[in-house]
Parts: sequence; structure tokens; C-alpha cells
Amino acid sequence: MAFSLSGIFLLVILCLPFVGSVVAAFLPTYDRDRGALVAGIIALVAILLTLGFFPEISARNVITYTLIWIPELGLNFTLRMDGFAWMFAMMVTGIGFLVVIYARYYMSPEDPVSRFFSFFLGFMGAMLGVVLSGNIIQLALFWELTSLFSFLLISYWYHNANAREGARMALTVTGIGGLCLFAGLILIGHIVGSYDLETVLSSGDMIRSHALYLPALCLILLGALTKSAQFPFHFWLPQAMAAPTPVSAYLHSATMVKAGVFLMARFWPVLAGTDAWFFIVGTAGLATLLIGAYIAIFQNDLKGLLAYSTISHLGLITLLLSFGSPLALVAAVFHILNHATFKASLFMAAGIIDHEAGTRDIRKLNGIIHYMPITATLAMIASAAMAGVPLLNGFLSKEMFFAETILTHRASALDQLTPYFAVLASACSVAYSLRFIHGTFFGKPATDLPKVPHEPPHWMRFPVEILALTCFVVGIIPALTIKPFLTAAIYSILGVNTPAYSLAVWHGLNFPLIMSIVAFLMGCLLYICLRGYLDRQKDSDVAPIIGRIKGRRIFDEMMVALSWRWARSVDSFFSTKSLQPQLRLLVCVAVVAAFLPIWGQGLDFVRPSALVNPVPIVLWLIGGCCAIGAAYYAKIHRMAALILLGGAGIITCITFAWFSAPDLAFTQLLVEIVTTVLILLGLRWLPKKAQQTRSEGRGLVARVKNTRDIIIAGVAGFGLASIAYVVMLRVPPESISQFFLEKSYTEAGGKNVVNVLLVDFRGFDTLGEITVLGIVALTVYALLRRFRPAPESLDVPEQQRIQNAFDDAQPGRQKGDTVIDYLRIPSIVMQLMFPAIIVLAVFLFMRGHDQPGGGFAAGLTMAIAFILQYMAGGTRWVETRLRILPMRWMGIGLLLATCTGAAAWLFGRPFLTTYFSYVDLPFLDKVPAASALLFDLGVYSLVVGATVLILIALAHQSLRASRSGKDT
Amino acid sequence: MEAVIAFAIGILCSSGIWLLLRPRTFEVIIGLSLISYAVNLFMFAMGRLKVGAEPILRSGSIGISWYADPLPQALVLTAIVIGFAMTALFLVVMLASRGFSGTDHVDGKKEED
Amino acid sequence: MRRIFPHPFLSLFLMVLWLFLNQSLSLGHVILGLLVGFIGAIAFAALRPPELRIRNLRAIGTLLVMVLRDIVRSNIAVAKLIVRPNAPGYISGFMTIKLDMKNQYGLAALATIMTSTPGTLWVNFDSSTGNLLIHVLDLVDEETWIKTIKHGYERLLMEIFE
Amino acid sequence: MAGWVHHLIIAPIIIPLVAGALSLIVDGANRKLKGAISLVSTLLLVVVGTILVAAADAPVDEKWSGFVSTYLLGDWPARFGIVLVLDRLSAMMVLMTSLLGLAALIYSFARWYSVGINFFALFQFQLMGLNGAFLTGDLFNLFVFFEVMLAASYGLAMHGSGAPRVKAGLHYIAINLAASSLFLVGVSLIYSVTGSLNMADLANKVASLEPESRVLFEVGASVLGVAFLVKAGMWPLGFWLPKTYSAACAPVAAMFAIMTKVGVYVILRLWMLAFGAGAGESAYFGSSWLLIGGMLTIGFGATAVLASQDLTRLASASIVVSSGTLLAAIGLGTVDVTTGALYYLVSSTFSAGALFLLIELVERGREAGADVLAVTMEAFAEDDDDKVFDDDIGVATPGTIAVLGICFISCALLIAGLPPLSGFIAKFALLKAVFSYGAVITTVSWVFMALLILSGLAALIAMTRAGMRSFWATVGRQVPHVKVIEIMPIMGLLFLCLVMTIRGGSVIGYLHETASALNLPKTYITDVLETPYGKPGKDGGVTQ
Amino acid sequence: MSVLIIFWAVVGAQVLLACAMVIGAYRMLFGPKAQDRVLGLDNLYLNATMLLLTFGIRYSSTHYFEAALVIAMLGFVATAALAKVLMRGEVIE
Amino acid sequence: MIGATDIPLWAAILTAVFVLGGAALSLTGAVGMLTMKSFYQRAHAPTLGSTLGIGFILMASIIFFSVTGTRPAVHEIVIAVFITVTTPVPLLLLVRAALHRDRSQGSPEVPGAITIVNGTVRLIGDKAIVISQEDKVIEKD
Ligand code: NA
Ligand code: NA
Repeated sequence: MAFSLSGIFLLVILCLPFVGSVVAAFLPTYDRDRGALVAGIIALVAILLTLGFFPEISARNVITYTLIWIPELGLNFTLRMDGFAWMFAMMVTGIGFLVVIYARYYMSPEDPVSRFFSFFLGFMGAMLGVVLSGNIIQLALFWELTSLFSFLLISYWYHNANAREGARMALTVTGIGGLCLFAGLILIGHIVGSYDLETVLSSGDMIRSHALYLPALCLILLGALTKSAQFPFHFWLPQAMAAPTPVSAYLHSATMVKAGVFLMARFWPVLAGTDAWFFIVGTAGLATLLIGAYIAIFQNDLKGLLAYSTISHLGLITLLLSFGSPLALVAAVFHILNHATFKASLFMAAGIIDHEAGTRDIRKLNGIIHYMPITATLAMIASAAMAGVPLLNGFLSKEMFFAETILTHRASALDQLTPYFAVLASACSVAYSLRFIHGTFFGKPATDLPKVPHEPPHWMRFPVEILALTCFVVGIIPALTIKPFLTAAIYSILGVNTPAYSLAVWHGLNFPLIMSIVAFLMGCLLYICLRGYLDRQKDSDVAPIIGRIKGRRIFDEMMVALSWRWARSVDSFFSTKSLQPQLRLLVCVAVVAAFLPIWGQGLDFVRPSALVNPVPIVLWLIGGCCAIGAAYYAKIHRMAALILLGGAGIITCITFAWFSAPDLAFTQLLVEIVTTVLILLGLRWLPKKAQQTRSEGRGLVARVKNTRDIIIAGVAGFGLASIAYVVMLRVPPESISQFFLEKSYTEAGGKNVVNVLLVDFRGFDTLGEITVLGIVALTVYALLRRFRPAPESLDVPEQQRIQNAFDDAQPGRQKGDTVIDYLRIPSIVMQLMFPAIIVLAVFLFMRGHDQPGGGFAAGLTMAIAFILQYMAGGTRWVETRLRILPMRWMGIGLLLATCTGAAAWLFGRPFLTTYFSYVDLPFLDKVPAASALLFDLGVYSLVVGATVLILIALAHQSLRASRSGKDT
Repeated sequence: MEAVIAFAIGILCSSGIWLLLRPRTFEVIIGLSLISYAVNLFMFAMGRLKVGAEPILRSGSIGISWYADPLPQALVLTAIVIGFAMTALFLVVMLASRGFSGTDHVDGKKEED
Repeated sequence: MRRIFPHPFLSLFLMVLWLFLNQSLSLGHVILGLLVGFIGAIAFAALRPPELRIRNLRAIGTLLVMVLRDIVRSNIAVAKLIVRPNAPGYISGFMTIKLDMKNQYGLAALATIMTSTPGTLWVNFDSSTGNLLIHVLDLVDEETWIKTIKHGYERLLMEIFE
Repeated sequence: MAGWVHHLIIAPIIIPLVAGALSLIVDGANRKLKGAISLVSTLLLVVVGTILVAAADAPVDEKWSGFVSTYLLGDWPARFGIVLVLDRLSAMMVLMTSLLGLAALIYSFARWYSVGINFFALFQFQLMGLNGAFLTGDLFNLFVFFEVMLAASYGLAMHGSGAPRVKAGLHYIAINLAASSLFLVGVSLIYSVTGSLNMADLANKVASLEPESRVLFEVGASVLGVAFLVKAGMWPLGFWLPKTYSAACAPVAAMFAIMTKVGVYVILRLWMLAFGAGAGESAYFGSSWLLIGGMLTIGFGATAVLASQDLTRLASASIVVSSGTLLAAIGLGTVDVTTGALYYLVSSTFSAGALFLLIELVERGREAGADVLAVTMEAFAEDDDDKVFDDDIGVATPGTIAVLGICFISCALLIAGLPPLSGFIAKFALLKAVFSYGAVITTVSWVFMALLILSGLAALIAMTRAGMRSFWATVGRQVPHVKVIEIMPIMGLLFLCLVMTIRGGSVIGYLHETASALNLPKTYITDVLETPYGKPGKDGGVTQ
Repeated sequence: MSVLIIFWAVVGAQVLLACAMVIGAYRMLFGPKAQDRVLGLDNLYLNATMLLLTFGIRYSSTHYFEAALVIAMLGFVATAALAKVLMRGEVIE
Repeated sequence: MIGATDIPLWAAILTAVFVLGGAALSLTGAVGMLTMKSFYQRAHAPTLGSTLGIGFILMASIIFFSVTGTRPAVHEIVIAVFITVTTPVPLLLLVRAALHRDRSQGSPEVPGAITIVNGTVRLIGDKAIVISQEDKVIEKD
């Protein structure tokens, strides 16, 4: 079944328009002939292919074609054509073809028309996708695509604000509906356990009795009602009239808006027949029917009138579907077809009038029949069909509608009232049809039109002719023309429940006919009464009473309020742009997160702590004071804060040394030194005095805020301390460290287990870590190249200015003597220390594997040696003597470390597998020659490079400042 | 002993966080440094405290369990270096920010008078 | 030769430092020490420091003894001042000494010695006049200080470096 | 896995590392060579990533196969040394990173590399950090690669300098430094109770922890979780994200699309491993918080999407939404939800990447501040009911704009989760899974569904607004000059999304396997812990 | 006996050094001037070195000496930098 | 306390004395730093620790390790050398910096105080000023 030839044809029908869309997109921008040709051929081929299916369809076969797509999600690409789908496919392709012909003439030669045809074909494909989907998710997929293409088509003239807004509104409303539909279909799939349409359609009882029926129904109906512009979502359709008329004719009368009713009909067997269905669908349909018809009367714009008329007719179909009776369904499906024919032709006629006369305003248009009699005749036929005049197709389905309204479907007030409302709406429909005909074509021929109207090119009128003819033929001999198709469609929905019905112009003088007559007379009367009023309307086309309630305005304002003002205030209320609140939140969240498990399960914090040597107590009293002092001074005395930070660092360093971590003590100390120099380098560029903002003032608010922060900080610190305390007093678990201690010497050749961890067991960490250092150095360098100091920091520091002035003032002294004298002695010592520190660095490096030290410590030491020279002699002094290329050091270091790691590959071992042996070099002691040493050399090289690069880049800023200082 | 280290961790952490919540970049950088001390000590403490038992293998028949846990030390070492790098970076960014905004406020706010 | 092996004394010192650091006298470490010393000296030379020449080795010994003695002495003196703060008023203050020594290393050594010795602080040296400003903790006898510094240290240092 | 393929596991880390190091050595002015090195490296990464995905997906009995493959760095046994673990998830993330990286890199060749220095090196290090974070099986090593990744991202975020970037960078760095501290606290706390750092080993030990250890372990995991959630941008920890991302230059922002995913990835990985059904009393620890947090994040992100005044903000906010979606999905944690989440993850990463790249092109040639003005005008404009129709002749769309427009629409569809591209499949997969979650549909499912739908709607509204502003602005619009190497990467990423849609079956199949493996961590644990190793001993021999 | 003597001597010395450090910290905290604070830090470094040496004696470990050596050789850099900033407003000119 | 068991009593006592002496000297210096009135006086105090203080402790260490024979006591020498060479550096820099600060604030405490008038520097007086411990200012030539 899946690969039958007809299945392939189905796929072809679906794909053709999309292919055409792409082709059209690449046509020359303004070539309307070729655009129309491509679109026309595609539509024609699609028609023919669809027609070719009719034999099978009339044999009540269902053609399916399945491509396995995402079986895990139950989502297959299934095409399915039954009678109902066939009917719609014919409508989509057939009217599509006619509209293409029409559009060829309608669109101006200056229009970039290939875009139009591309979108048009895209829409056609999407619409075919909707009707041919055999999988409900796939249906939702194409459903949204129709919204998208509709958006693009409405906004075709996007230079026009109305087109933009209309398109946006259509997209928003139908998009929302589409998402709801999507959710509803997922629910249906959940209920049924399959997304296959066939399966779903056969699970009506299961669905209707399921607890999720109501939510699913509501969601699906939201989709359908928005798409078919049903009250209260009808307002988008009139706005969509800003689209080119072919679009209105195609999408907004014949096809897309029909997707909603298509959906309701498609799911009619599984969703209809319940109270909920009746009341929701019925109310919406009835309201739409009435409101649409009523407002249509008062429209001055031809397309506006037609749009509201469309709304009303869709309401009629919806109302019919709500009844839940098979005959009502027949009527609904029949009316879908009829409405498509007469409304498409009317839109095209309106377009012709607009095209030829230059306006669509009924008040301006008069006596057009004198200018274009054929078009006028055609339009009148279609209007008559719209009004439900006998011998035209509209009459037939309206009669069926009346017949259904009389019957009782669900005993309720709504049900009781439908016949009266139906007549009323029908009367309105007669009235606006009359207005359309009389107001436009009759009366004194207008002379003040923008253009002098005349008949359009024949082929432009041709589609209207075809459709008007169809109205006639169907209206007169329905049983011969439309019944087979209609029955096939109905059968595919109702199956064996398909009712017997007769299609004939004359059923005798029955109640529906009486209703029709009443409606007709009422309509004529209404038009006559309102005529004066309608002609007097000046600028607005507002319908009395309810016209003031503009759905569009409400929607617009709601959108602006919800999606803009409201969103912005919510957004700004629930977020912050400042750093402090963010950090505060982070701390609080972390504290709460850490507290939750403890709160749930409890933790015993009362444990005896072994004491005790008074020295650590004293040390940490100092350390604590330093920390608090640093916190206290950080704002008012930066230097003091930095010094105190250093104090806390030393105490930490001693603590490490004390508790058996010499490597940590080394590194901590070295980092401490470098950090101090670093921050001092930075201090130069900060404002001299901490600037005080008002918000930091001393008021009560500030005090409360400070207290809050102190509490947060205190709680966090206390929490961390408590956890540390608990852990320290627990028996340690069996740890992987045992392994390291055991294997460090025997298998990695190092006695300093920490170092072996760094370069061997966990050498990969180290590789990453030096990369971090390298990256940071690069970033620092890059940032400083673009550094723009604040203007007030640009001057040389105050001290130097005074000292220079002093030197100037003193006889026998030159500017700069002070600093030379100042540094004379220290620089000698610092220079002398240079080689000594280098020796220390080599020492620390060489012994790292067995004793505290290693590449880091050595690298930092080496960097300090360089920094010291910069301090002693200044940047220029050093750089005329030493040429350091930190970037190279870094690159080489990284490569060396990496290559050492990669060398293991040569031996078929994983990255970083180290090799070592004790080599007895001549004269040297037994030297462990571990490849890890090379790795460590890489570490060393990078650390030197990165540290020097960071510090020197920062130091160079002073040169920049002094340069620019000289310029001024 | 443990109580002292716990105290140390707590006080460093509290001071650091308090500074972290201040509006001046310099306060923040000092705060970050203090926090990194606290965290380093915390990590170190997670290996338990031992005196005079450096994880540097000695000859003789000293049992494995005698040594201090080397792993947290290695981790802290890595953390110290990364912390240093980040301090440097933050410093420079804070200078750059001050250069652009003309203020040392973390949000680059000009002082309102 | 001086380009390749610029500061032999320094190299030697560095080698000793290397051996001390490694606590080893093995031949291998001596070789490594030489190498390190060589590298260190080259690094030092790269800085183009003022010329370092030691002319009188014996004076160094004398100087060391003298410094050691003075350090012990002044340690005691200063410790006393600190422990008994209410002792009859000592006077601290600045004083100026005119130095004749021009050698950088000599000056550095003098500064180091004076600063290391409790009781005296090297404050400022004006190269244009040769005036040295020092701060003395117990300025009872200014002349004694001048004598110690000018005739003790400065003379010895000039012997060594100039 | 055998032979050279096995060593390929580490290639995603080593290749960019070497490339980065090489470009440090290359002379600063020779940017072409640096660019070439970078390009070669990234192309290699794509190749390697593809091979790794194939290897991870190969059936168990084939030559180089297996669900999990463990690379023992330094040839130390798995529990003790650092291991890299290749499974479907990590392979997929690596491939994704490489593809996104390639797109961003090619894009940057047009001009972005030159607005600052060392772009290529930083970029390569960024890739290295990302790949490392995805591949590592060691908790502390994860920290290190996080730092590599973050450090590079700091540099890249401020690439080109300038006030907004630096200001955003300052916040970004400060917050991430604080988060990194939390990371360290968490890791060390976990080590202190388990004595291990290997993720598989940890997962193995969770179930048998005695009560007090369990509490401490959970405290550690919570703190760790907070650190990851900062990276993932969860509300209220993610306010740094929009500012940083929108300040960064286009290729960097595109690359950042994956940064939040790292946080998500790690949470997914660790939580599935350690707090899966087999975790004894700790089973599903914190999952409800993830769910709640994730949902709040979706809500917040969707609001931010609506509230965004410009496209970059919008894109950043959409990243927040995707993060929230993923976190909530992890909180639910069934195989099906995870499958959907993974699909969503890939799709949203590519689309966000494409969007970030695209925005810069779209905004090019528009006046600065036009957005704000346009938005304000729109919000406060008087009723324009009475505007007369202009003439009915359309405006031709220049080819460039057309291409940009198509790309933009594709991005919008992807981000809003509308058909027909992969965003739709992702939402569908998630929703379907959420409804299959448990016998009865719970409030949680409803809320999640509503949030997913509403966030899509918000994206639709905002993208429409922004797109109309950008493409249909009648004034002040010049056709931007767009190079082919700028548009190609965008189309490439979108093409990937298209492929993910069309080949949805195999993609979902792969992800389903991935999710199943995640939900059954036992395989992962035994595979990692029982990896055979051979270590050359003292004399070069092999000891076992 | 010897053990006890040395033990107590070292502990005593450590207490004395710790007290000295308290004073150093006092100067760091309360100045009154910036130079006093730097002086305090310098003193803290010095006492830390000595403290490490006493550890070395107590635990007979050479590592403390190495740590002390590193402080001896490099500890002055930080305080020198601080002092230079007081004088010149810049560390490196 | 590995190794300390086999140390002879005299060595132990000597070590103890040196250790305590060094620490005591250091403390004394610190006390001086606390109690002395002016900065220049306080700057003298720490040198107690940096010379004899640390010297004593190093001496103790040398004795201890030489007697126990655990290791050659050479690190102590290196430490001594470098402490001697490096500790004066910050002190030198610091005292001069203090002088500058006091001078530019026009402090009468130091010689050569300056004042800044219209951007040019004027000397207040070029005389050395001596301060007694009783805070009496005595002018000298
Ligand atoms: Na009229
Ligand atoms: Na002195």
C-alpha cells in the first residue's frame, strides 16, 4: 500500500507546489508571464492528477501513502486521500488555477511578482498538505505553514502599513490557534495512542468518553475557530483584506479560512455529538453568522463587505457542523463548496472593479454596469448566489440550512432560537448582497473615479465567468453535477451513517422555502430602509451598536499591553541589571540549596574538636582580623585593604605549611606576591578616592541594606565553616589517594605525591589549568591593547609630580633625580637577586618530582625575577636589556606539555602516559628521568610567559600614560 | 585544631562575600580573593588535617595512612593557579570598565548628585 | 672571555648557592651548579649592571666582623630602649652625613649594613651633593655615629670596591 | 574500540589545544596563517566528531563499538586517573560543538577576527574547553575544562573591547567566578565523603552511602548544582546572560549558544548518573527543584523575549527559554522526555547560533537606535485606522534581503517551535513525552505544556515584531553588504536543522538510545570502572 | 628530656612569634599611616619565616626550611612594591 | 619529633635557648613597633628580628641538625644571607617614601619639608629636625 503508484502521485501532488514555489522564487523579479505560467502549469497538473483519483475515490477507496519518518514518536509522513480530502484538494487546486490566471492580469507589471507566485504556490502546497495529511501532527505542521504563507501573502505590499499590520494580526491570531490545535492534537494522540488519522477517526467513542475530551476539544476548536475567523476571533479577516485581491479570493474566501471548517468536519465523527461540542461550536457559529452579516451591511469597502460576508457564511457552516446531525453535515460540506465558488468570484470581481476603477468604495462607485456590463452581470450572479436566490447554488445549501435549524438537536434555548436567527442573518445577507449590487453597479454612472473604468482583459474575467457558471449549473442541476462528489466527501466522513438526501431546486413549498422568502423580503426591506443612512455615512464604516466594539482595537491594545508593556514591566520586575543583586541572589540560592538536604535529614554539628596548640588560634585571630580589616578598608583605604589581604594570605600560607602541604605553602606565597604586585599595578588606574554615591549614603535604607548583606555573608560563612568542621571530624572514607601514595614512587617515579599528581596521575588537569592561565594572559593582553584610561588617571601620579617639581626647584638637580636616588640602592640589590632567583627557580623546578616545587612554583619564581627588574629599573630600562617574548614562552610551553603527553601515542599508550626510569648519568646521582619532567617544563614555560605577559602588559600602560601626558 | 580552621574558613568566606556584595570594583576583587582563600582552605580541609605528614614519600616503613591526603592538595594547587589567573583577569576588566565608564562602580553607573 | 663568562665571582657564588640548596656535593651537582652559575651570570650581565670589582678581599673579613659586632651591640641597645621605654629620654632624629664614596655597590652595602643594624636607618642619599640623610634612634652622640659610619664602614667599603 | 579510533577520543581536546598553541607562536601579524590553522583544526574536529558519533552508535559486537568507551589518561586505572568517556551523549555534544564552531569560525573570517587580537587562539581554546567538558568523566577535570571554556569565553565575550562588552564582561566574570567557587566547594565536599572524583565511581557509591555521608553528599551536589545552574542561566541566576550574549560580537555570541548547554549537559549527565532510580535514598534528588526552576526560567525567558527591544536581546532571551525548557525536562527525567530534550538541545543550539550570526547581518546598515524608536512608536502610536491605502505596487526585495529574510523566517520558526523545521519536532517530542509521563496527566504536565506553547507564542510575536522592523522598515534601510562566507555558515546551520527534521527518524533513534543509556547508568558505570588498562612499569613492562 | 625541652622551647618560641605577629597585624590594621601598615606586613613576613623555621626544628623536616628560604628570597618583593607605590604612585614606571 | 630523641641534653638546651632568644628578640622588636611614637622610630624596631632574632633561630637550627645529623645545616646559611640582603630593601624604600609623604604634607617632623605654592615646590626649611622622645622639637643646625 505504501508504495502504490497512486501513493506516489499523492506525493507528487503535494510536492509540486513547493517545487514550483522554489522555481518561482528564482524567476526574474518582474516577470509576471513566466510566474503565472509556472504557477498555472503546476496548478493544472495538480488538478489533473487529483481528477485522476476520482475513480478510486468514487469507489470509496482511501488512498494512502506513508513514509517512515520518526517512528519513535509515532510520527510518520502519511498522505491520505478520501472523498472529503479529494473535494478540498480539487477546491484548492481548481480555484488556485483560476486565481493564477486572474492574478496574471491583476498584478501590475511593476510588481515583483515572482515573489507573489512563489508564496502563492507555497501556500497551495501547505493547504494541500492540510487536507491530505494522514497524520494529525503532520496536519498541524501544514496548518501552521498555511498561516505562515498567509502572513507572507497578506504582507506582500509590505510598504503599506495596513498590509503589515493585517498580516501580523492574521499570523498572531491563527498562529495562536495553530499552537492550541497542536496541543489539542497531541492530546488526541495521547488518548488514542496513535497520531494516525485513520486510527483517530475510528476511535470516536474512546475520545468522547475520555477525561481529556473537553480540553482536547477546546484546544482543537481554538485552532479551527481562529482559522475560520469565527467570533470572537473574526476580526483578523477584514484586516487581511490589505492583501492583493487574488490572495483574498484564494486564501480568505475559498481555501485557508475553510481549513477551520475542514478540520471541524474532519473530526466531526470523533468530536461532534456532545453537549460541549454543540454549545461551543453552535454559539460561535451563530454569533459569527449574525455579527458578520450585520456588519457586512455597513461596509463601504467592497472587500470589507465581502470579508464580513465570508465571516458570516463561515459562521453558517460552523453552526451547521455544531448540530451533530448527518444531514447538517451534508449541508455544511455543500455550503463549503458553494461559498468557495461564489465568494471567490465575487472577490475577483471586486478586484476587477478596483483594478479598473481605482477604488473599492461603494459610495464612490455608481453605475458601473455601464462601464463593464459583463463583469457586472457576473458579479450580480455571484451576489445572488450569496444572497441565496433560487437557481443558484447558494440557495440549495441555504435551504438545507434552514431545514436543519428547524429541527431540534439539543433541547435548549440556543436550539430554539436558531431558526429565527437564521432568518435574520439571511435577511442581512440579502441586504448586503443588494447593497453590493445596487450600490456598485446601478445608479448614475460615477464620473469622479480615479480611472475611467472599462471591461478588463478577457482572461482576467475568465475565472469569474467559470465560477459564475458553476454557481448556475450547480444551482440548477445539482444532482447531476455536484452530488457524486459531495456524496463521496460525505461518505468519507460519515461512512455507513451517510444519510440519504436529495439535491434539487424544488422540494415543494416547505417551511425552509417560506423562511427563505421571509428572509428575502426582510432583506430587501432592510436595504431600502438603510439606504439613506448608508449613503450618508461619511468617513467611517462603523456598523451601528456593535460596530463600536472593535475586535481589532481590543486585540491590538491587548497585544501591546500584554506583549509589550506588561512583558516589560514583568521582565524588569523579575530581573536586574545590577551586579550586586545578582551576586546576592547567587549567594542566597547557594546557601538555601546547601541547607535543604541538611534540613530534611539533619546533621550533627556538635563534635569535639581536638585541641591544641595556642599558635594556630592566635594565627587565625590575626588572619580573621586581616580578613575583616580588608573588608572594612576596601572602600576607604585600598592600600590598607591590599596589605591586609596580604596578611590573610601569609596566615593561609603558614596554615598550609603547618598542615603538611609544603607545595601549597610555596605556591600560595608566590601567588600572593605576584597578586600584590598585580593589584598595585592596577591601583594606579582607579580613581584616587572612592567615589561615594548617594545610594550608599548613611541613611536608614543604607544601614538596613548593609545589615542584610552582613547577615547574608555571615550565614554563608557560618554554613561553610560548619560543613568544613563536620567533615574534618569525620573518619575519612576509603579514598583514591591511597592508590596515589602507593604508586607514586613505584610507577610514576616521584616521591612528592602532590607533584606526581599534578604532572602524571592528574596531568590532564594541569594541562587544562595552564591553558586557563594562557587564555587569561591573552585576554588581558588584548584588553589592555584597547585600554582607555580615565582622563583623571592619565596624569603621572601626584607623588611623581611633586618630586619632579622638587627636582626642578632645587639647584643642581634634574628632573628624575629623586627617583634615581630613591632606587639607587634597592635596584642594586634587586639586580643582584636576579641570578639568585633564577637559580632558585631552577632548583624548584628540578626537584619538583621528589620534593616540594615543580613547574608552577618555578615558573612563578622566574616571573618574579623578571618583575623585580621591572620594579628596579622601569619598563624601558628592562626592555633595552632583556627581550622577553611571553607569547612565545606560552606557545612553546603549551606545545611542549601537549607533545610530551602525545609522545605516549608512539608507544601505543594513551595520552599523557608517562615514561620514567632511573638513569645513572655519569657523575650525577641516580636521576629519575621521567617524561613528566618535560611536561613540567612546559608548565614552567607557560607560567613564566603568562605571568610576565599579564604584569608587563599592565605595566606598559604607564608608558602609554606618560606618552599621552607629554602630548598635552 | 579543626575548629580553628573552620573558623578561618568562615571568617574569610564571610568577609569575602560581604565585599562581593559591595558596589565598588575594588571591593569586589578583594572579596573574590578572600573567597578564594576560604575555598582553598575548605578544599584543603576536605582531606582532613594532619601535622608533619607531608605527602612526600619517605624511605622506611611508614604506612600509607600516615601521610596527609595528597589529592586535595593537588586540587587546591590547581585552584590557586586558576584563582590567580582569574584575579588578574578581573582586575584588568575592572580597569577597562573604569576606563570606559569613568567610574569604579560595578554597574558602570555615573555618580548621581 | 668576559662576554662568555662575565662575572666569575657571581658564578662561583651561584654554584655554591646551588650546592647549598641541593645539600649535595656530588660531582653531578657541581657540574649542574657550574652550569647554573654560568647561566645566572649571563642573565646578570644582560642587565648591564655597574661594573662590580672587588679589590680587597681581606677588608671584607674585617667588615663582616665589624658589622656582626655592631649588630649585636645595637640589638642589645635597642632592645633595652624598647623594654624600658620610660628610661631617661633618648632622642631620635635625622642627621646628615657627607659621603665620599661613589661606588654603587659600596653604597648599597653601606645602606644594607646601616639599615640592618638596629638604631640606624638610611633615609635618603642625595647623589648631587653626596649628602646622606639618616635617622638614628638614639641620637645621643652624633659624632660617634659619624665616626662609625665614615671612618668605619665607608672607609672599608671604599677599600673593597673602589 | 580499538586502535587509532580509541585515541580519537582525546582528539577533540588536543586538536584545538595544539592549534591554539601554534597560533601563539606564529607571528602576531600573520593572521592568515593563524586563521588557516584554526580552520584546519575545526574541520578536523568536525571529522573527528563524526567518527566519534559513528563509533558511539556502533552496535556492541562490532570492532570499534560499545555504548561507552573510556580513555584512560596517563594509563591509570579508571577510578584513580582522569578518564575521558565517549558515549552517545558526549559524542553528540562534541560533534555539535564542532559544527557550530565551524560555522562561527567561517563567519568570523569575514571581519570579526580582526576587531581584536588573538581571536583564533581564544576560539580554539573555547572549543577545547567545551569538548573537554563534554568528554571528561572526572568531576574535578570538569572544573578545569569549565574554567578553560569560561576563560576563553571571557576573552571572546570582550573580543573587540568597547564599553558595553567590557561592562557586560565584568558582570559575567564576577558571577562566574563566584559560581566557580561554588563548584570547588561542591567537588571537594563530594570528595570528602566518597573519596573519589570519578563520576562513574561516585555514581556507584551513592546508593551505599551511610546517612550522614549522604547528607553531606547531597549538600555538595546541591552547591555544585547551583554552580551549573548559573552557567545554564536558570532564573534567578541567569540575569548576566542576555547582557553578555547581546554585547558579544556575532560569531562569539553564536558560539555562546552552546555555553548554556554545557551547564545543562553537566546537570543531565551528573544527575542521571548519581541521582537516577538506582541511587537509593538519593534517587531523584533535587529533580523537583530543577523542574520548578526550569519552568520559572521558561516563564521569565518568554517574558524577556517579548520585552526585548532589539534582536540580540531577543536571541539571548530565547536562549534562556531553551535553558529553562531543558532544565524542566531533566527534572521530569523519563527516557522519552530526555529524548525530546536532547533533540531540543541540538535544534535550539543550532538555531540560536544561526540567529546570532544572522542578526548582525540584518542589523548591518541600519541606524543605531532605530529599534528603540520603532518599538516606542509602535507601542504608543495613535490609531492608524484611517490611513489611506498606498499604491498597490509592491516593493521589490533585493536578493540579499530575500536570502536574509528566508534565513530569518527559518530562525523564527525554529525558535518559536513552529513547523516545519526541527524546532517543531523538538516541541512535539517534548510534549508527547510529557503527556506520556505517568498514567494520569498531572498539573505539572499541563503547566509545562502551557509554558512550552506560550513561550513559542511569545517568540512568534516577538520575532514577527522584530522581523517586520528589520526587513520592512521603509526608512533608513540600506541593503547590507553581505559576504558569501557570512551567509553560508548561517545557511549551513539551518540546513543542519533541516536535516534533523528530514532525518528525524534516525536522529531521534540515536537520541532515544542516548536517553535510554542515561536512564540506565549501570552500563556506563561498569564500562568505565572496568576498563582494562596496561601500565608500563618501572622497567617498561606492563603491569596489570 | 631533650625532647621535652626542645618541644617546649619551640612551642614557647612559636607563641612569642605569634605575639609578635599580632603586633604586626595591629600595625597593619591601625596604621596610623600607610607606611606603618606596610611595616607591619613586612614584620609579618619576617615572623612567618621564623615561625616556619621553628616548625622545621620541631618536625625535623627540611621542607619548612625551603619555605622559609623562599620567603627570605622573595618575600620582600611584595612589601617593596607597596613601598614603592607610596613613594612614586606606581610599581613599575 | 623524629630525630629529637637522640639529641644530647646540652644541645637541646642550647637549641632551646637560641630558639627562645630569637623569638624573644623578634617579639621585642615587635613591641617596639607597637610602642614607639613616630614612624621613623618604629621602623628601627623590626630589625631586631631580622638580624639577631632570625640569626638565633637559624643558629638553633644549625645546632639541632648538626647534632642530630639528619641533614647538613646549609639552608640556614642561605637563609641568613638572603634575609640580610633582602630585608633592608623594603625598609629603605619605605622610609624614603615616608619621608616624601611627610615632606609633601609639610610635616615639621622631618627635614626638608616642602610646600606647594602655585604648582611650584618650596622648601619650608632645610634644617634637620630632631624629635625627642618627649615630643619636644629641638632645632639643630
Ligand atoms: Na454606490
Ligand atoms: Na637599622
